[in-house]
Amino acid sequence: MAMLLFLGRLEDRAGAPQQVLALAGPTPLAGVLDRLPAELAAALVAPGVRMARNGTLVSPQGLVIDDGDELAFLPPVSGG
Amino acid sequence: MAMLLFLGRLEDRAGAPQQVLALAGPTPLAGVLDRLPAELAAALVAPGVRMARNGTLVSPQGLVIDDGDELAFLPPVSGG
Amino acid sequence: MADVRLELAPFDSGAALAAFGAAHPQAGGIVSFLGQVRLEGEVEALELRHFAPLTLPGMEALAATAEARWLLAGLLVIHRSGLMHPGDPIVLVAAAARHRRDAFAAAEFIMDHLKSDSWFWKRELAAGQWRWIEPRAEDHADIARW
Amino acid sequence: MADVRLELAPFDSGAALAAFGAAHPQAGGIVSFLGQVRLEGEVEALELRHFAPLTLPGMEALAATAEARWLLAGLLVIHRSGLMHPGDPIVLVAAAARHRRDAFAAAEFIMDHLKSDSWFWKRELAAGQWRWIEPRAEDHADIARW
Repeated sequence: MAMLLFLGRLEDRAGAPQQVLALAGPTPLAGVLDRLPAELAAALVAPGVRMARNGTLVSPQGLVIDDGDELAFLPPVSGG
Repeated sequence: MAMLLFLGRLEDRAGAPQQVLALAGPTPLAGVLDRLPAELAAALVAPGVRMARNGTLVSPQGLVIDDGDELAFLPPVSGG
Repeated sequence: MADVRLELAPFDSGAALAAFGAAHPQAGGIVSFLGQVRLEGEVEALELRHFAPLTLPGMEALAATAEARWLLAGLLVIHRSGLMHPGDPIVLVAAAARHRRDAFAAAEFIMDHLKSDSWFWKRELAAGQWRWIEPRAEDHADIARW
Repeated sequence: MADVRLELAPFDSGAALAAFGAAHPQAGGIVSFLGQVRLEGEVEALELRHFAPLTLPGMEALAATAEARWLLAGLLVIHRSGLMHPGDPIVLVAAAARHRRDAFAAAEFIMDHLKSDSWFWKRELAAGQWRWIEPRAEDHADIARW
């Protein structure tokens, strides 16, 4: 199982701050997004949204999510 | 009588923060300075020293001191 | 060396600043910035969310950058996350330095970066509705100065 | 509108700043500068002398200039005169503003002017000898910025 985290306004889009997703095995980002509602999936890869896998910023290019991973979607920060 | 005030390092030159001077009547600045030791008089009109008569900054040009006046000599400030 | 804290509950900014001042008697000058939730309009509450793996490390990296750039005797950075109400402190930055120019520059540098590119997401409660705050162009102009 | 004080005895800078903060809940941001007598070398004491007819009026005029130049919600300027010892506060400036840039600029402007062209004369006691402090070229460069 992987844990998806939705920060900031993405939480409203997702309807929850997090979501658990059962994965059959290592899954490319596109495969993860396919499991979500299309509108949410589009918001998660909109310009300015960054991703962190297990707490480390990563590029979406070539990103593969494995069982036990946490994938956070970070929209543009509003700052402190 | 007039009161002379010596601020900052001019106090050390004068040997006191203030000095009372008996005046016969309205006296030009030069006449006041003549009553003081030459070295002190020179320090009081050195570049950067400003003067205040009765609490108001005045120009030394044409300055006349009268009985009851307070004349303060203000060397360059060291700031707060 | 800097004291950097992410606070999840209200903190006493006066006590924090007093302790910082007492810890730096040799500094000569201390510049501080205190940001509080504004008492204005219909805003009833403010909430900041953070992302633990990035937010505090980002603040620590920012403090280290300031310490490398200016000659500081001490640096304190405290930022709230969580639910806040008008008057609550959000952020306290204090920089102690021998030369006040260094302290002013470091404090303003840190504030500009905290306000624009630190890992916080903010929402406001007004008239019973929560609304996420979007990034402001002004904030990005602020950090372009550095 | 500004609160400007010439203190002839030690003052509690923390209490003054706390009171100022409490008085300006709508400000959003408060920048402060606290200058203390440095604990260094052989300096045992510092004395500031002022000239009553000019010193406080000069501080008030400086505060009014800052209030005219930046949009401030409040401004506090406290400066000591008299005998001080290491750790004693010399000066506290606090500026409250909606926009932090205004608060930073006003506080730094006031400090630069207080440090260079306010009506104070300063001497230090070291190794049992009092020595008058001369103006510093650096201070004049500071105010040329404004």
